[in-house]
Amino acid sequence: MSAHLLILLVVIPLFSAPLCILLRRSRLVWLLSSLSTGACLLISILLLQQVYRSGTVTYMLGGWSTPLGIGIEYRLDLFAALVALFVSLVGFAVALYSYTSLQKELPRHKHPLFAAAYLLCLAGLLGITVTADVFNLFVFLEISSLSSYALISMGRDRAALLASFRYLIMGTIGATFLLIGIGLIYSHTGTLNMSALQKVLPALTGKASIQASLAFIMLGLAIKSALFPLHLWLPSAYTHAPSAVSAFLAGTATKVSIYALARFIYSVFGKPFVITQEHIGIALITLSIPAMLLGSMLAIKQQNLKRMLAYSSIAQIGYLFLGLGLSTVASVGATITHLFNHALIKSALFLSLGCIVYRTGKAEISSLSGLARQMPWTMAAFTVAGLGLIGIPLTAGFISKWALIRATLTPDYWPLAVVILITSLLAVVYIWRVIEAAYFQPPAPGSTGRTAEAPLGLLVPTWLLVLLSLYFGIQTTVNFGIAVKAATALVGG
Amino acid sequence: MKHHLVLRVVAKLLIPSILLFALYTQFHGDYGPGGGFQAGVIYAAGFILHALVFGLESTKKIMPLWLLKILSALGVMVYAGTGLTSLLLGRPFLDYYALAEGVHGQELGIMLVELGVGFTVSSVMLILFYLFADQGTEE
Amino acid sequence: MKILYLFNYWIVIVIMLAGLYAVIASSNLVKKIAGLSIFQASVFILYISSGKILGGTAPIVDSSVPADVVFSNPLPHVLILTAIVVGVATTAVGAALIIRIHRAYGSIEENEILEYEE
Amino acid sequence: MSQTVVSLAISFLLGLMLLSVFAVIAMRNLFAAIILLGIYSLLAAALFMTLDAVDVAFTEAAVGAGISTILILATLLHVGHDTKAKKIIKPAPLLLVLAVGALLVYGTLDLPEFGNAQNRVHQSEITRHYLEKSPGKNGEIGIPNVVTSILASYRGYDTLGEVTVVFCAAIGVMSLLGGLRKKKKQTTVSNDSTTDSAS
Repeated sequence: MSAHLLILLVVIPLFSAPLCILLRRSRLVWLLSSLSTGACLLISILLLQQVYRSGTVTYMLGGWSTPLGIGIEYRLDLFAALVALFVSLVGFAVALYSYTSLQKELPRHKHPLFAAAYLLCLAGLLGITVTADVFNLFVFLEISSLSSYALISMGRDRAALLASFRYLIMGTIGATFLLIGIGLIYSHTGTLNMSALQKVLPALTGKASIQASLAFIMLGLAIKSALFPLHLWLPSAYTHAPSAVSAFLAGTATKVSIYALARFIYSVFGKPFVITQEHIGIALITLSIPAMLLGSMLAIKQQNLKRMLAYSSIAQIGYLFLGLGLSTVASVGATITHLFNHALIKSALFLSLGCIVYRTGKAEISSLSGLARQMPWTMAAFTVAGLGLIGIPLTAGFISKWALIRATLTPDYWPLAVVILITSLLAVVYIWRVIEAAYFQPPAPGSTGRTAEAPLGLLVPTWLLVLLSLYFGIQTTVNFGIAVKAATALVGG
Repeated sequence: MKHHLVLRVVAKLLIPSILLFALYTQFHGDYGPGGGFQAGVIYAAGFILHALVFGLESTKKIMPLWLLKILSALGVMVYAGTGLTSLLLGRPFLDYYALAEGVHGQELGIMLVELGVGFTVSSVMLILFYLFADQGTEE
Repeated sequence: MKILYLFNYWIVIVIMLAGLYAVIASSNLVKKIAGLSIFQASVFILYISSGKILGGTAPIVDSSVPADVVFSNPLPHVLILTAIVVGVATTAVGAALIIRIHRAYGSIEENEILEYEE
Repeated sequence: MSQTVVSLAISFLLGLMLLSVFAVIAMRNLFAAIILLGIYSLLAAALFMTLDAVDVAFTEAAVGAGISTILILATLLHVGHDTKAKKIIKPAPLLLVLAVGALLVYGTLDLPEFGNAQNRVHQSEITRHYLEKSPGKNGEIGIPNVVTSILASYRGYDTLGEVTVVFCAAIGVMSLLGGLRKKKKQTTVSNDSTTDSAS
């Protein structure tokens, strides 16, 4: 069976989704989704070990191996294995969390639909991660997108519907741009396989249509990954979705799109091609600066905490694109590390916020006053994860920010290090607002009675991610060591 | 439209032939245009015609929503299950040669997955029609 | 000849842009979905035209077909079959969202709805 | 000679499509616009026919012109069919779209020549494999319609993804339009409408 782990990683959640519809009982469905996301987590750990020990794993679907690209190929290198690991890790934590969390957010008869959409979204994201076929990537991108539209629309208030619709419009435009790009590549090369494309595309650098295809693919995936100024769909989507969905999407969806973008840049077009297109890196860096600064500043202005975290995500996406734009081993390594760390940290933040919403029914900063005494564990989780977001030493966030700053310390790019430091200070401001309200303000005079601590069903998954973010701040072989190795393989020394 | 005798008679004649044509399309995909997807749409069209002539409620008695939901889930499971079967037989996912010797394995595999496609597509199209039509008549 | 082919591409591009424009510029949500369908279908044309061989025929390789027949490339057809289905799935979810938005806000004009949200 | 005829036929169909698209955008009445959208899809199906894509034409006619149109028309029954659009020309979107257009024109300038059998797409190892090795008695798949061979076998995994997308749409619509009402008995009015306006 171990030879088939790679396909099982995607097919287990994909097969469980229709089962959820058949089972119908809320508790059974939750058990199934926890089991299958747990299986994904286990498989991704095993696969990471396997790739680390013996190199890239490939899998020919349908057994069609010759010639290359006649069938669909799955391919897992260190980069993909790392992304698959954090996606299934967040996926598992959120699946555990969703049962309790949904009791207050979704009518019971819709739980099987939620679980099915959730598992399909996970399957879609994992499929994007492991595929080595550009069109298959489009198909799985659409699976994850369609299911995330459904998931976001399950939010409690009516604004969730509009947020979902706007995401649907933007997401479909993005996916169609991707489709245009893939079509242009195909009409020149006659293949869809990434390795095959990597061999032929560098020779086509001069072709206008190939350059245009790179532009369309990058535009499409930049929309999906909410790069400034294409981020407009993101804040509302994260704000109005159910808590579990915000946590899952914030940790995984945009990150997998960024992964796909990096994959296209380095494993489809390839470094020789991209080097001749210097303006790409410059464009990414130029866009990442306003993303970091404006994202952080808007985060400070927000009264709604979910929206605050969403704007903070836009700033973090700026960091990730900065690393890609610099295009050195160190910077791409920093991006990969930050993908991993930020996934854990941002999901943990959204999960602890979900605990607050579960008890107070609100996500406004004004409703936090004095909450730390009533919900100590929840607020501690938020605080620790918040420190990680800022990048305090001994948290995972520090590792990646430090790596990114080091990557910018070159004669040409050192001002970027200043930008990173400024945005970190801005992050201190918006996280501090929460801590101050929760720890140092007296409970609002009108509030009656005590708010109880969040139930264990919520606290355990939240703390799982919080503790892991601390663990990866100290033990950095996985998130940093492997990331640098992956970047070396990707960018080439 | 429930009271038009001619319409009802024509529909009664037409619906079986539509369903028959759907079956033809389902299995004709090997030789010409067709396959599970197109067949599913045509199959759903037969029921949609029934609903238009005899009313949505009477169609729902023949083909209730809960059944459609199960069918749509089953379709995906038949498709993925075909893949998992080849996996259990020690071959890669969706390798139809595992199912039977040579070309026959391919024929069998293609038939099974097209069946899965047909199940899901026809039932999903009907689900969509039911839900959208229900919303329309509500007010 | 080349200019005629290019001319055809340009018509497709104009259709594509018109669709995209309808998505971005219309305030009416139904028109947005309609624009999206137009946009997607025009991309399908680009794919299918890359698979065409002039003087070729549909890729159904029967023993009755004479040996000198050239077949058009089947792979783009397969890709677009998938893409069409993805397109209709998106339309369905979008249309269902419109119905719910109308029920919740009493309007399907984006600018009006946004005023309610402020 | 016949090749020029094909090209002209394509231009003609494309011209009609362009007209219908402009009409869709300009129409105030949404019913008319959506019917025109259906016609656009039918024309696209005819175009796919001309380009030898019979399976695609079949599907576009059934899905694009059929299912999509029905779904949107059903939506209109519910939400009404008048737009309040005052002006059609808006500068910012227009500029954005023109920028995309410039990129597209640039991208199509040096596309391989349309319909030339020597194009790499047609000569690539993969394409030849599909057309030469799959059909026939001794072929890998053994069925004449190569599109079906690729769809269901060579790239069968994409099609699994496609079925999943369809299933996904059903889940989305069921969750939105309250498809999980307990079997019958209840009235057709969905319970969710109340929760919407409450929040």
